[in-house]
Amino acid sequence: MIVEYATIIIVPLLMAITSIISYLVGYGRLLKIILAIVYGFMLGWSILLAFLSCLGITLSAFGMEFRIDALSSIFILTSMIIAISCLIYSYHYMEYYVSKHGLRLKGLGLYYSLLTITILTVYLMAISNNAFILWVMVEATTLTTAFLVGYGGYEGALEASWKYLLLCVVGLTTALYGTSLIYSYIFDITGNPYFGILFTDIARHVKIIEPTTLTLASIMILMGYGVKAGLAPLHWWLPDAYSEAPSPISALLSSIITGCGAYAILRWLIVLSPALNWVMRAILMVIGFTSIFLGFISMILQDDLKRILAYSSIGNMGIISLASAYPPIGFALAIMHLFNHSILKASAFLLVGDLECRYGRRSGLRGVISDAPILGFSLLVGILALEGTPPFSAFYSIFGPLTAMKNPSIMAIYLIGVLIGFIAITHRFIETAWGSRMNLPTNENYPRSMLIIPIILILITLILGLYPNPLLKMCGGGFTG
Amino acid sequence: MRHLNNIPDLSGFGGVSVQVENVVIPLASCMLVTAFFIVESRRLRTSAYSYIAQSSLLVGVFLSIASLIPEPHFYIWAITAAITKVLIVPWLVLRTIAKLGVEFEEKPVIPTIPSYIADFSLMILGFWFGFNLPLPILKPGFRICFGTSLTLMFLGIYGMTGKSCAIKQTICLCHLENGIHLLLATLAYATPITVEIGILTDAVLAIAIMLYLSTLIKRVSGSLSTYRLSSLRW
Amino acid sequence: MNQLTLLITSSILGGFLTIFLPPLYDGIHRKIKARIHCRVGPPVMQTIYDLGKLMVKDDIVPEGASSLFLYAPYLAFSYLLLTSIMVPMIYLRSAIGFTCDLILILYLLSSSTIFLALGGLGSGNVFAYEGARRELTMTILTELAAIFSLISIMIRCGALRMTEIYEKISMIHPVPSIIIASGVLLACAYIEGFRLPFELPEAEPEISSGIIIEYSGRRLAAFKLSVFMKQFLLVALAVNILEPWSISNLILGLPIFVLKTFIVYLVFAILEPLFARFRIQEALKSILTICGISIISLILAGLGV
Amino acid sequence: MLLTVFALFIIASLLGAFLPSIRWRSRISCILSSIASIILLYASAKALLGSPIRQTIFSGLASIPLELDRLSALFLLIFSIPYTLTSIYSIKYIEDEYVNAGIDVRRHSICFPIFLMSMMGVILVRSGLWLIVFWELMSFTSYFLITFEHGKREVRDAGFIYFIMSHIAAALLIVTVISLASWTHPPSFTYSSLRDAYHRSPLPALIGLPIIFTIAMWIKGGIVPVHFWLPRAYPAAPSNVSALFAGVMEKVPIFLLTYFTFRIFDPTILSGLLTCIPGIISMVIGCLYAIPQRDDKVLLAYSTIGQVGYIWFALGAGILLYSYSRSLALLAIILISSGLFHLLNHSLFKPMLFTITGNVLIKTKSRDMDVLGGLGRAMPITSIACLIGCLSLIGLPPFNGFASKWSIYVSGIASSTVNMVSIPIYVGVALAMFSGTLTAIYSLKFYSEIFSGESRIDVEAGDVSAIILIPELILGILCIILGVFPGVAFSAIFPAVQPMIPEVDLAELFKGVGFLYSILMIPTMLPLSTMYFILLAAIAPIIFVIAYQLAHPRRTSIQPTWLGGFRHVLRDTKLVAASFYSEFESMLGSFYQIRVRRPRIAYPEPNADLVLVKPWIWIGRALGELRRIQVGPIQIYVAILLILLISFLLMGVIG
Repeated sequence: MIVEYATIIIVPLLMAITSIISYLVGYGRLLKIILAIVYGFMLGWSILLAFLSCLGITLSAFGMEFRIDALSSIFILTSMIIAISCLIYSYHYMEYYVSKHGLRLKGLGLYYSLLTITILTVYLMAISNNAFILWVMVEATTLTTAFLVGYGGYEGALEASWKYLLLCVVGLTTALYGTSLIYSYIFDITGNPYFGILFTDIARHVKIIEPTTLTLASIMILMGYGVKAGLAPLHWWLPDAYSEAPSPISALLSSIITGCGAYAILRWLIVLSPALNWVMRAILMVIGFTSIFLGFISMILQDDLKRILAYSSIGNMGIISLASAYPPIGFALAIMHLFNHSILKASAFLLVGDLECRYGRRSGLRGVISDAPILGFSLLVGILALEGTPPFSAFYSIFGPLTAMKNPSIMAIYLIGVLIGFIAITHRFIETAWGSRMNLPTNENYPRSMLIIPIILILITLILGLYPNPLLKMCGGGFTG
Repeated sequence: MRHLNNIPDLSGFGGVSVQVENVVIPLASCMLVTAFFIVESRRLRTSAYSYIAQSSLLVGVFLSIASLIPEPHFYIWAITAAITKVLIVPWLVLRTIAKLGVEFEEKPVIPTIPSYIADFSLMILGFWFGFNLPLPILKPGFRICFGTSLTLMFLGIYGMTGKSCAIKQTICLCHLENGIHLLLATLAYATPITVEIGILTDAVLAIAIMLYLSTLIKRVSGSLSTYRLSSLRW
Repeated sequence: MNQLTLLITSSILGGFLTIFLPPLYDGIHRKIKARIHCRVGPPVMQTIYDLGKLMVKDDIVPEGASSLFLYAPYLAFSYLLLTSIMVPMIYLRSAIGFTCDLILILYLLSSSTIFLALGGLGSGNVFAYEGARRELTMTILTELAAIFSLISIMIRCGALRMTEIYEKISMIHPVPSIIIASGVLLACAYIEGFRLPFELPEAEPEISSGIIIEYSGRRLAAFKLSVFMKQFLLVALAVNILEPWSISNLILGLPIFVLKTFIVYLVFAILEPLFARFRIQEALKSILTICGISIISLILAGLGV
Repeated sequence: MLLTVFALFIIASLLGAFLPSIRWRSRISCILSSIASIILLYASAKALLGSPIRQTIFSGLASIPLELDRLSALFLLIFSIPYTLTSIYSIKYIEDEYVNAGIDVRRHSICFPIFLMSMMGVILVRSGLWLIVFWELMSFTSYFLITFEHGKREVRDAGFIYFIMSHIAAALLIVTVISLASWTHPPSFTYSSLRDAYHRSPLPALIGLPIIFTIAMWIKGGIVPVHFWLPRAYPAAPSNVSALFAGVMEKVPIFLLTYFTFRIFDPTILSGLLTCIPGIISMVIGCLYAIPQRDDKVLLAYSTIGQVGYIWFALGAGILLYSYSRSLALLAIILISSGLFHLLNHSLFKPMLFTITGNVLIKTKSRDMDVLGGLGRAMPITSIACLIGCLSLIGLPPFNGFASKWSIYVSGIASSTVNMVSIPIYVGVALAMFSGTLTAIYSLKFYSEIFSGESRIDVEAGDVSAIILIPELILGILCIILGVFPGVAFSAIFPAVQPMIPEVDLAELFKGVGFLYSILMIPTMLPLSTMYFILLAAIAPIIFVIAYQLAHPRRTSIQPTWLGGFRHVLRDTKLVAASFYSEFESMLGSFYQIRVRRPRIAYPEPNADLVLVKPWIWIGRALGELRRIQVGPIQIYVAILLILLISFLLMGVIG
């Protein structure tokens, strides 16, 4: 009981207060310490939640308004890992960023405030059992991060931010349409206005919804949250926003903000899966394949490292979508891929941020490994891990869907797509990592923490790859709970 | 547990649809007219004023529904909508327009006459969808509301497509939000108030951030045109 | 005379024949050639005299020579001598003939070529280098033809042992594929003797003696003898395949074998003056033709003809 | 004991990573690796003679089942020889070639032991999941080792192509394993359950999976249609690594192929053909393309393709015969054993030749055979080692190459009279002999262009260090020993192959035949007699000594080389390597000719390879232009959303 109310009241409250404090206190040493403590507490809390869900305990409060099952807890865990990494990474990176773009150092208080609010909204979204609140929170993450994307204030950043905001807001509208359709149908049939709100209730009544309506509604939901998740052909905002945001924000966007969209889609699919017909599966597969091919092919001639990673995100979201076309094992794999991809993509973005910090640019680089061996090496390993090479945990989730497919032609297409992605991304990063030293002025003045954090993230996946039992267990619980 | 104890008695709601229809159809048609002005007016202020008018009409729809059915929280909807959509959002928009000192919108992407044609065809399309979508739950009266909301939504998105001015696009977004509210009133009128408030807050926040971004765009690139923002390449 | 003594005698006899007959045949060859050219020509024993003369000469070793240069002629000689013990010439069986020795014989013959080429390559002389290169290019193609023909014989007979092959051939002869194959073997033997039109590795007119340019004294003797021996061994293989009946008889074996080889060398001697020298490309083309013929025999053997 | 080996390799890698002294970092890593390899040698020899070892590390889904059965023991025994000797060689080679030049070798000292460990792991594991893990580990570490000199453009390109190809191979392997695993109940990755799953799987999988698997093995094994990474990657790697690639990594897919074909899939005529025919093709193509090369390592790389082709051919022929009729089991076992014997021999002489190119690199910093020459005078011991290697490669009696090639030819010809399935075998033997002559051509070129003739660069006298030479000489001695006593090898290979072909009862044959006796003579019913080789090895030297003694109480005088009238040695008169056999090239036509991009190109590429690689680059370029869809203004993308929304609604209305 205490845990439940702490999870639902104290933790968000703490974050809200932290957000306000960081805006009021202003940027300084004190703020850094406060934030680190709060985020550390959050991480610890999320580990506790994950542990509880591993034990099979589902928390709920306020008449099931808030509910933490395995899917929620794994998403919270992911987002908290990313959050604390981004926070600590930001300490130095944002100072560099601010000085690069000529902004006020003091204004960073706003940055941390918004960062905290973003994490708060993500947290609320994950614990929410209410379909409408879910939508509200997804929209809220868009709003806060849109501001963070444009934090640099230069033309490219503003363009990216505008595109992001406009497309996401417009797209999410359709998700609300879909949600309302399902709600009104259940309401109309049962006469009870509360049966169509909570996911647990919807799951109970989903069978009574008339198939055409359900398909229409689920397509609209998929389309709405698909924009947020960056599924092709709704991904247009994604490369711009990722590449123009400050690196910690790119990491955040790529992992948990797109993750929000994927989470919402998964949440809905899990609820709707008993009633879904082949149309939805076909659409998921088509969208999945489109994303995989479009995202991965776009990487081929790309020179900007962050944009490559952005396109890679599109492809990986496609993998999630494709996996979720094969319930129930596909859902587990999709959740697992959401976790793996978030962690690894975040680490890749942070490493690229290191490069940017070091060389002042993020394209046309080469010979990093002879200049900064650890950085170059971890960059390479991170990319390989991201592309699903064992023994990193992404291997299970990238090649896992093959077990579910059982159709040779689909398997072949999928493999071709994954291979294209592998070739494209490794080619660019190999070009970056290997080679002789460049004659660029390097900025050696960045702390070890900026390097250690991404390495820790990679190590997490390595450990989970070598000993995948806990991850498999949690994700396996995700689709049943 | 709160929900389960307070199930309102809505059993007669289907029966009052004819009355609702009588009230809602004029209001909805008026909303369409304002929608046209919002999207097509070259003067930003005109758009903003049309938006106020449309929001007022929306509040009217809420109020009429609230008065016709025993549903108390529709009054709260109406009040919150009135506060945010009639007061706060227009105020923000108008203030930004005044601050930036722009009178007319940037040159639109789609020229005037094709734009008008697009508007009307989208209206027809919206209503066609409203009446033809295979949604067995919709009563005839609500089909008009549904069609209107779809039309508002289409026009809002169309406005963002066809216009290049950042503020105009923001106003179109507000317009889109109106469409959403009409939809919620049509389909999900029984949802708890928290949902409604959340959605409204989001809308206001979105608009505030967009307006702030548009001032930044104006400051950085010298114009409000988002069509010309293309520094990012593949 | 028990079986073992017989075998050892016949093998040792074969070795002696391999060492002494080819120089003699070479003398005869020169004599006949001279006759055709309307010259008197050297005495029949001239080649043996030449070799003997070389045996008593001093050795001259070039400065840049590697150890291979020193040992290669002897290595080639010893490999060929070993082969000569294995190849049944005058009696059906040989002293160290085991199962499937045909491939071994083939490889030993090739090995001698390789050693000779290595000797030329190791002499440190660019001309010898060029000569060795030409020799390799040519002899290896030639050996290809020989390999194909031997495989076709093996496949047609369904046996891998020389003894068994001869026995089998004497039962089924005449067979087109085997006749073609042995013809190819004879052609190969002709080419391996570096007679006109294939006297390219030596390339005397072009680059002053080519592969043997730096050799002198006993090494030159060993070198020349190795070339003769190799040719002789190929001829011996071929004639016994063409006419396998006499070989099972010990008394008739020796004279008939000498007669057979003599006829072949006679034909070679008559053929040579008819040709003009080939350039390397033409030579290679004609060897390729021979390879083609050997492939035909291979196909025929595969079809069981 | 296996765990000790694993642990030692990991410790070697860690010490290689973290020791403070740069010099000792690589030394310790290599020394520990060689110690581990020696233990491995001991363990595998013990397992081969005694009982198999079974172990499991970890538990649950991630458990690593290890098994050292006879076949694994044989392969590990074969591997551990190049492992040990290459590790010893690396101690000094890395120091002379890189450390002394001030290059950081940490990446080498980390990856080298792990690379060794991963290959060992692939042989040992009995779980599909860990097979993939070790396989990928092998790809990674080998990739990092290939790109050791990543400052060079061509090295990076080679590494990239290698990486892509090995990843494709890995993907195919993953497909095989995962498809099999998806049919297991309960979910399990162990080989035994994969086997059951295979036998329960539907017909398309029954046919398709072996094909997919074999293609994966082709790629890693450098078999011809997918070989193009190999002639790029081998030369790019440091010589000790190339030696391991040729000596060990090429053999890993052969092990897997053998194991999977007999233990998980069933040997079928199809799988036999899939192994045999590519083997024949790569035998010919590899040997053909080795001839015109001028980079010595590229030459050896193509030669590797050719020699591996022999192994595949013999293996495939064995599978073919066995699957055609169980009554041909004896012939099959001899063919397979001959193939494995050639594998063993190739694992001896090819590492030796690659390490010799390393010696040459240390001495001259050059791999270009146009430039090299006359090194026999400066490096006498190396040149002897190289000669032994080349003669073994050619298969000159009594070197080991002969023994194995001979047994392949003999068993191939013996089987070619059987029936229709033996047509590929019959063709294969003929082409194998043809390739044998080609092998002679390029080996002689390799030796003579480097060690004889004239040098175009100045080399100071004095051979390389003894630590480098001793492993090479040991390999050379092993080559001769195995050539003279092939029975030793066969007495190790037969028991390893026999469990896969249970129809042949070797116990019966080996009854009363002790190990020492089998050195001299293996069962007479097999058409291979060790006696033969012993006699050969004995008689030829005796004759040689007699001939030499006859000739050499005589006075020998040393005089300058005749230079055709030139006063000094003209270096330009050296025959360039690329045109060593120009006549062949002109005969074989343009497909065979080497495209020379720049006058001093380091990696000549045959046109045939370019044909395989170029289209993919073009396709990639064309696809890459898809990025242009991202360029438009915001309005377009909003419009796309609108259109999508409307079309979804239309779908809803229509149905």
